[in-house]
Amino acid sequence: MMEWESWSAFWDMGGNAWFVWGSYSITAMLIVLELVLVLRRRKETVLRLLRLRRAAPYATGGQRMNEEMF
Amino acid sequence: MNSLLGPFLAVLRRDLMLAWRGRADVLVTLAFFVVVVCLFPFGVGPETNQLRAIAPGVLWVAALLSTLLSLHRLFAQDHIDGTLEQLLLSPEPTPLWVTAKVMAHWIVTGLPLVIAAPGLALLFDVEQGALGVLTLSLALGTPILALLGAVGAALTLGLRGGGVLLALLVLPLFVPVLIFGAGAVDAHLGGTGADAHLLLLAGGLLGALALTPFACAAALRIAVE
Amino acid sequence: MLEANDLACLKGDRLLFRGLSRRMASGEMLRIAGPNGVGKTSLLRILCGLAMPEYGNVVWKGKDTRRDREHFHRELLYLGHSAAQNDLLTPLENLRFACDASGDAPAEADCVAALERIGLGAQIDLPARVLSQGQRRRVGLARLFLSSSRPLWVLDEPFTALDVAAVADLAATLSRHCEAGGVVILTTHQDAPFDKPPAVLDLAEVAC
Amino acid sequence: MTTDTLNRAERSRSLFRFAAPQVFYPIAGRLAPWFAGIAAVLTVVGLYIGFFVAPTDFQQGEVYRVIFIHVPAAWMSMLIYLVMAFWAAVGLVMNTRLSFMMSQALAPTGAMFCFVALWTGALWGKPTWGTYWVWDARLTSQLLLLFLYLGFIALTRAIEDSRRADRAGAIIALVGAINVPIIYFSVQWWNTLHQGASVSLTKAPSMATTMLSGMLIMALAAWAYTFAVAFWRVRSLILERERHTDWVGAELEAEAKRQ
Repeated sequence: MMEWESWSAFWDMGGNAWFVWGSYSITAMLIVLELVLVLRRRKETVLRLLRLRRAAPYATGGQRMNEEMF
Repeated sequence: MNSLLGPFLAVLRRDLMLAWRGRADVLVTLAFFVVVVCLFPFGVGPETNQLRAIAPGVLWVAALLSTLLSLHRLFAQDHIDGTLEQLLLSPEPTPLWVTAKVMAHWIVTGLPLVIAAPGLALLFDVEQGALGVLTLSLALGTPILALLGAVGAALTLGLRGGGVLLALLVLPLFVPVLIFGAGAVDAHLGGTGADAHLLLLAGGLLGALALTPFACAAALRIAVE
Repeated sequence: MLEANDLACLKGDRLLFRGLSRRMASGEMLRIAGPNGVGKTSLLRILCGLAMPEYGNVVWKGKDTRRDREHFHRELLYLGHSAAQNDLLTPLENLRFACDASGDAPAEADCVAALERIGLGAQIDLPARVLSQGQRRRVGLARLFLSSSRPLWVLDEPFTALDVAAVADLAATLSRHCEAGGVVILTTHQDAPFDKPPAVLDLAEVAC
Repeated sequence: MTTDTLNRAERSRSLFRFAAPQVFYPIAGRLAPWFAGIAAVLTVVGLYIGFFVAPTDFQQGEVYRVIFIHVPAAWMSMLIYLVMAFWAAVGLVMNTRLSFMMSQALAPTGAMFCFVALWTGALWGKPTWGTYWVWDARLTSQLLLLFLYLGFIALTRAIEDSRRADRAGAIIALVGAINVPIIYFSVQWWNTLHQGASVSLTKAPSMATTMLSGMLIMALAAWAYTFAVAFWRVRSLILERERHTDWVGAELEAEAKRQ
């Protein structure tokens, strides 16, 4: 703690707490949100494609996928 | 040369003829422009000085919105009835007839706005000397809007909710035109002279004429695929 | 003259066909057959250069059509599903525009003659919106009489909505075009009265 | 060029087109966690320097500490748009599907950084200039950049056919990239003419070296974060786009066993 006299001074940011922590908290929230969305999207994609595959197994080399599945 | 000009003129002539036969559609754009312009005094109050100050901006924003309103019609009908496919199969360069289509579109939707603008400006008590600058800025600027908008119209061709999407795509691109167009009148009234603005608009028009037909042609090929 | 090399077509999620190769010589007529949704129209559009194949290429007179688009399209006439007729124009205006825009620029009298020959002499000055579906299609087909200098004709269901006499006349025109050294590729559901039945490419056999 | 060599060239290009996503998929999967880790470490170091080492600014007081996210976010938002346009151009020229996927994987992160830059800028502006927003050239172009991002994302999502979406998105990305400097220049011109905003943002306060190093470390963290997120996102895109291939089938089965 070289710069700050106490934790409360740190959280107060010289009276600018709303501006500083408002910036940081929104940024942190957006980053967490983006990470959650990205990882969840991956999980969903894998599950959905697996379900599609199981519904219509492919013969080796077969590349057909029917529209009726959607 | 003649073979190049042939398809260009054919498209231009046909689109103008179609616009003439469907006059009502065209008048709607003009009516929209007039109505939007006339709404502003009700919003900001009848104070003459204030109206005079906002007049260039109001006319320009209204012209921009009217252009936007009519853009989706640029290729839609040809896309539906198959004419677009035939045009894309024409051996002539695609950017050429795209330019013809945009030009016809501007003559039909942009030019009436340019002509109506000075009259509407008088409702805002704009000084007579500035009317010429206003008209000239619109005459140079609205073709740029049509050219840029054509790219957006080609990209959103046949999409659900294409109209809103089109607005989102092209409005940021319209901002520089708006700045220089409305700025020209302000500069003239402010005494600095509008030459620089008008020259930049003219340069922008040449640049748009040189580049956007190619982007538009590529977008149309993608859209019919 | 026309070579399709190892074409593959992916539509949305479905691989319609792949490994489709075919060479066509001058004077040949080819009928693309197969049930609905097998990719007949997609194949025609790929051959014309309107759509890009997922794989493979189309070669016209030894040149890749995508590298030499203008030359290829100067020699191609494609009539698709939609008739390319604007409702507000008359058949004559529509026909003239179609020819002018594609760089043919025939004389007005030839256009009138072509329309009369296809049986639209009486409707020449009516706006297209009052025409029947068959009549609209016929305006498009009138271009065949004005485009005999284009060797490659690609026709999507040209016989639809035509009466018996018109079908016979069209079949004769197509045969004549082939005899003159042209190439015709078409799809059709009905048996057209060709003197010499065309070669058949059944897409159902190539389909994945 | 004879037909034969032409065909061979065409074919090898097409093969490359098919193979690239398959090769890149596992590489992206292996690299992404590393980048995420690097980003986390750099963020911790950067924030430590930013909050506990860097001194109080003698003009602005403590509020300047927003700079450690504001400036990196603004840089990234512009850089990502350029990279996005670059991949779009590569995709259009070389016809490589992976390039299009890359540009689409980058867009949401770019938009996120753009929004962060605007938000933190507004919160920084209030105590410094007394207002959340001024129509300054930088702020205004940043706002328009956000619109460009949103337009790109909306367009690529609105088109169902992935090939058309790729190409249409690429065109709008390129048109936007050409327009970004024009927009910036015109907004600046407009701003200097109007003289409405009395504050000047162009004067950068002289910065202590610790401030600068904190900011640079945060910028590196943003880079690493962008790599990680874009790689994760592009993996989902690849699976989605290549679902009709056999290797994706094998990959999915392996994934199912792991769970």
